[in-house]
Amino acid sequence: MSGLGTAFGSGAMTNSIYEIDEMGPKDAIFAIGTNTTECHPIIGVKMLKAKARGIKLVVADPRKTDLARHADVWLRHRPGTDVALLNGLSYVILTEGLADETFIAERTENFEAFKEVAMRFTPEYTASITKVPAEKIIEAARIIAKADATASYYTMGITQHTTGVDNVLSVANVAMLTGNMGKSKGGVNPLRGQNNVQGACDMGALPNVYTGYQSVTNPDVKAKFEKAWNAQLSDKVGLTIPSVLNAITRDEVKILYVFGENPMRSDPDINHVEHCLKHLDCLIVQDIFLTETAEIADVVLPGVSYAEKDGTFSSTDRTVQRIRKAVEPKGKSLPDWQILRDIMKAMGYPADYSSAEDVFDEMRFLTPSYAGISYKRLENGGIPWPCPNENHPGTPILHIGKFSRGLGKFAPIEHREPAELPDEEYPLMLTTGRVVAHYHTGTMTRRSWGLNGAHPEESLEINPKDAEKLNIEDGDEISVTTRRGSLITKAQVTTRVPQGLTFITFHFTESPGNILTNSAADPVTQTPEFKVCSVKVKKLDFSDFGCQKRKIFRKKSSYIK
Amino acid sequence: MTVKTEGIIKIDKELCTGCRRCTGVCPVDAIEGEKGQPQTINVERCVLCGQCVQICSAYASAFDEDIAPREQKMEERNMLPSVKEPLFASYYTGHAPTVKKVLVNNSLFTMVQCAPAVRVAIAEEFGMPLGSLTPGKMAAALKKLGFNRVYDTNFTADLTIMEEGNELIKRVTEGGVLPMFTSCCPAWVKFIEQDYPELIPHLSSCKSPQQMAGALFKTYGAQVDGVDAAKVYSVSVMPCVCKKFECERPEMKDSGYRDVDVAITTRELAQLIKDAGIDFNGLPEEEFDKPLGTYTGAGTIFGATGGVMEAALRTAYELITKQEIPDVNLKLVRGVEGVRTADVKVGDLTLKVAVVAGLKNVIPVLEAIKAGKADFHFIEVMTCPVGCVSGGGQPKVLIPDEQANAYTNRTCNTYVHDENMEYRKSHNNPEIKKIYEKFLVEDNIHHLLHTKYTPRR
Amino acid sequence: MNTKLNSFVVADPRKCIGCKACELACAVVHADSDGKTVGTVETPIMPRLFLVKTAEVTMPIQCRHCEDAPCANACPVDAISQVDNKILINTEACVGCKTCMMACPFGAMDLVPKYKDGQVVTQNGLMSETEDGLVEKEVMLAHKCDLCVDQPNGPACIRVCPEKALELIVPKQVKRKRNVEAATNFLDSVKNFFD
Amino acid sequence: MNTFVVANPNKCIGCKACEIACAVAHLGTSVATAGFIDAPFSPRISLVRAEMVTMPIQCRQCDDAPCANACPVAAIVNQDNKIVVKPELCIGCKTCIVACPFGAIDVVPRCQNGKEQMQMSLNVITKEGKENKEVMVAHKCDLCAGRLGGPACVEVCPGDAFTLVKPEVINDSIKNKRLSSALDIIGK
Repeated sequence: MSGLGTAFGSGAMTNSIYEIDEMGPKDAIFAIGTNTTECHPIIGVKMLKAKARGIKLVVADPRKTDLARHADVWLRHRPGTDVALLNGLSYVILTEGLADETFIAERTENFEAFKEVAMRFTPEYTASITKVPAEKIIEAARIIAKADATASYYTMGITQHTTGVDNVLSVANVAMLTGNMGKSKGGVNPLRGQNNVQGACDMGALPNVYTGYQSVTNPDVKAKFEKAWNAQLSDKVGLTIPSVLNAITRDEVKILYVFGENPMRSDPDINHVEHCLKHLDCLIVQDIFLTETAEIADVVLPGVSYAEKDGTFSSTDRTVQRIRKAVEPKGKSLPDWQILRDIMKAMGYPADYSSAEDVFDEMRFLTPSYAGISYKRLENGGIPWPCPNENHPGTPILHIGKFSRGLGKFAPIEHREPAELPDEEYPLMLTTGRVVAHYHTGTMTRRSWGLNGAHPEESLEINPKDAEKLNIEDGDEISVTTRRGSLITKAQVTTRVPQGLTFITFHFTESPGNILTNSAADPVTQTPEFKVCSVKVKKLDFSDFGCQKRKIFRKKSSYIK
Repeated sequence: MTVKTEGIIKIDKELCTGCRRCTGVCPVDAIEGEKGQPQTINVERCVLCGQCVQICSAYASAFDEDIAPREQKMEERNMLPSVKEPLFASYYTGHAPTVKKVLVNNSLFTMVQCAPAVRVAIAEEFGMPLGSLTPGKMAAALKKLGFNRVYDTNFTADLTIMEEGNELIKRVTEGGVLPMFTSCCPAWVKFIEQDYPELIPHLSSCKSPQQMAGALFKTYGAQVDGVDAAKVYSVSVMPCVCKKFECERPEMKDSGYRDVDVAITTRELAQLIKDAGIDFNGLPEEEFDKPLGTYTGAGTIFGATGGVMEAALRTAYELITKQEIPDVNLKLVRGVEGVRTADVKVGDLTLKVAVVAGLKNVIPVLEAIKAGKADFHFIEVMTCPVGCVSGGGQPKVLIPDEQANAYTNRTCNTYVHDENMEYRKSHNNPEIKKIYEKFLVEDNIHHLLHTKYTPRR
Repeated sequence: MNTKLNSFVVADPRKCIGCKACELACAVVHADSDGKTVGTVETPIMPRLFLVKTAEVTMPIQCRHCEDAPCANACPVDAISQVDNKILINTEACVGCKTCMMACPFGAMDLVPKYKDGQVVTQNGLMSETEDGLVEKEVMLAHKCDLCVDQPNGPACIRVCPEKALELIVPKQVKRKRNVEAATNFLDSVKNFFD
Repeated sequence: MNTFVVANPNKCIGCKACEIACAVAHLGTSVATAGFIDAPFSPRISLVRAEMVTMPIQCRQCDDAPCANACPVAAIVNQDNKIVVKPELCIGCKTCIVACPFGAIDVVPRCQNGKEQMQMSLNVITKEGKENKEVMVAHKCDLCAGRLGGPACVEVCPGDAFTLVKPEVINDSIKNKRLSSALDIIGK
């Protein structure tokens, strides 16, 4: 969010995913740090169909993802070298006169400062950092710059680094450099990691803003909300998740209310997380299943699933859509808004909402970008915000003619190495991600017969050369260890990962990938570096540890049933 | 003139599945037949090494009705009826029943000799570890079987060294035909006679230890025991199938009788011992009889490839230089490679020698000699893969990948036996000294211990 | 229950030369004698795999360790069970009824006399009527491949085959390998059909 | 000529929807409620992620089916233009697995209405003791015989990667190829 905020004035996906369907042979897609076919299958299908129609596809990913296999140019860069790679692309675009001079002149600022840095990243120098052959960098840059429109797509492969913001800014640089902003089939498009994460942010589920990204430090905004809610509000920016955890250890946070989230599996360095949560006076968890976090909670509040409630989801491209209740809630479970309403009442606040629509209406009257979106209008399909009034059609493409912040801002960015690099003790690099069958910590998908059947257990992807050195064969039981923790899983010997790199997910509670990951985070967003840490891998000689793990798995799977 | 080899080694048509693995080990391509069809042996080519017998795994199933009954097959193969072991397609006709008959014939005076390689293998047939060294038990068993004299081929191995050593020195100093070939391996000799007759002059004129022993049994041996040579019946126990052929060669009757009446293999001796109900493993150690059973380490290493060469060098060195050899263990001629060569300093003369194991390996060497490209003085040739310990008459190893193991153990224990002997050089054998003083003189030496060879082409 | 399929040994008829080394080794490693040479064998060779040699085919046949083992399901005394992913016979329980031989579609099951220390073992009660009177009848037992369950280095037949014609099949691995090959090979034919 | 289903690797995104749809289509019970099914997950189609390609592999319904020819108990037959396993005959000998060049056949527990069937008398003996063994059967694509809407994999694929190859489809395609090769020869 913050990166694009700085560059454009808005952190959301700038264009609509439906534009992919209109792309043709003159257009290009630049996908970096996104395993789209697995993590966003529907968008992945659109991309492959577009590819079949003849678009040019440039993919940057250390892993040979399915998208990478279909790419015209595949840039297999070393994890954590995105800034260098993007600067390298900019160098080629600048030196080959492929930059959009007019766009830069009329729509952007701070270009010279950026250029000065970019001009140091010759293809050779870039290759030395990224390990991508110079000629591939040149080839890719030409495709990106020469296409009528190039849409950039990225996800956690860009953001989950200590250099997350730098990476995002660098993507923005390339997009502005090639004049691909504020136009159809172009833009910078971060695909959200989870369903309705966009909606959650829109609703102010961030430490620093109210709904629609209205700053808590802005006195007018504060006044508006105090008036509407008839209550005193703080004008201090709240805490990010990592700082919440640290605040707990300092006894500054005593009660934590978690909903729709499973930090015991989704956050880095689980051992640390557990220590913190157990230190709380009171942990409240609201979820649809008894998650690992709920298991250690003082109070568990039963929420309902997507099929049991009314409301809206905002999709990754800002399109607000209605969801409608299909089945009645099970047992004592309630929609989130009702649980929250009852708690507010119990705390003595007159919260008299009678429906999800009531809540939505209150929100949109206080939120300019949502003002024109009503349940009534949504009956005819989704509307992308901003939508200031009920006659406004919505905004599929942002920054047309003018950036939200006025001028687009170039950012001069230097390359920084990841926080933890391989050494003698931990010789391999580990990166994390997802598999198509599972969602996040598997709270839901591990309980789905089909999805869990299609992908029943964790495995660590490891390159054949590394596997041979460790005399590990495909399917062998192995232990994976970092400075933070250790887990047991199976080896999946594959060339999908290059030599020196391993890959694991965080879907499987019996081998929780995030026991390994590094909590070192981006200085601005506090987003942890899930994508790079260093590990050591060892073949298991049927030690007790192995049996132990099998026991855990049995317990877990029976619990899933 | 030819000697009949028919019927010594045969392939049972009923049992042979035509896998043709035997053709892979036959050094003279004597096995003929279509893949998948029963094979036959070309008796003209066959050198009777018996390696086909060792590799054959086409056994007769006890539950197979459409083949001739076991009793009939055992009769064809001339085996003792008491034998229980499985029968295989490739086999040699035995002589155990003959020996059994002889042993109960009181009118005969039986003398037996045992080849060096037998004592490191026979115990295997009684379940002892591969390559177990049991000369004492073997001697005891032979006495229990009822042989009047239990002598040893190792004695005549020592004698061979004296004769062959002198012959070599003569050839080298007086300019005889060089290189000189050893002549103790009958398969090798037959091979030269049939494939390289032009090289016959290179063969040492010495008889093999078996035949020297045979000739002495019915002369010197008869004298020692004061028995009528005509009543002496001479049996040899050999690791080798071809020895059955060698002892039947017409010329081998220089004692005035068949020098060796019958040769049996290590396996056949084991069968005789079992047949007599002797508990081999429980037997006490016993000595071989004097005088023709006394031997040195040099004699016993004849069983391993390079052994004859090593024994010869030990003696030649000391006879030529008149001083003690620095190290009796001449490791440079030991080993398992098909062809090994060495230069041995003997005084101011450098002997260039070669050791060949596995008959196929000798062909390039022979071609080199014919082409005048090989300047060796002395070449030892053994037909079987690693010498007599791997002979065709030795116990047949059941599991293929344990055969190498068996050969190594047999070889090692052969050298262990050598190291533990009181005397390790043939010329130090007291009985050898004695026989040259008391019995052997110019003229009988020549006709008892030396022979001529027959071109077979 | 996460079912692992039973492995089994199968020969490649294109490689087999019919030397019977596998039969011999099989019988030897299962014999109770520790003799290593032919002379030490005092009992009939009783292999658990059987060389088939006809004009059309030459190869040994042995138990497939069927998942629904007909032999086991046919056994009236539960003498055949699956242990550690092998179909094994409990010789103590076997009554020699031969139903398993009839049930097995491969002819992998045999019935053989029981031997101990080179001697055939006879029954306590049952006698055979012969021309030389009543004689004790030998114990007969069902007999089949046990994948050399007691051998440290795996099935002897595979080990000794000079042509490497025998292979231990791990079904799931074979399936996976074939899947990958099929997919990879299919890539080329795509353009000729789809595009 | 038999009918079969085959996927276009250029359209496959490896989402495994086909595997799941296949397993569900043959399960004979609902999967709507979380965590209440004991039946093992056994699709008759397997997604392959190989070095060069990602695509599902399933039975080609070979007209000279090696699996059927290898079957010792004739449990695999040709029926309504496809190769069909007769589960009641199958003895789980796995010979078909070895015979199939595609790895398209598997041996899995036999389920009816989401419940595993148990064998009459084959026991599995473990340290924990004796337990009855489930019935195992050869398992392959049956083109979703009897399912409305035809093969579930074809129906569910978000990338439209599958083709149901009926005899006429092949015949048309080869006719066209013959025509174009003829045209090539006369240089048009």
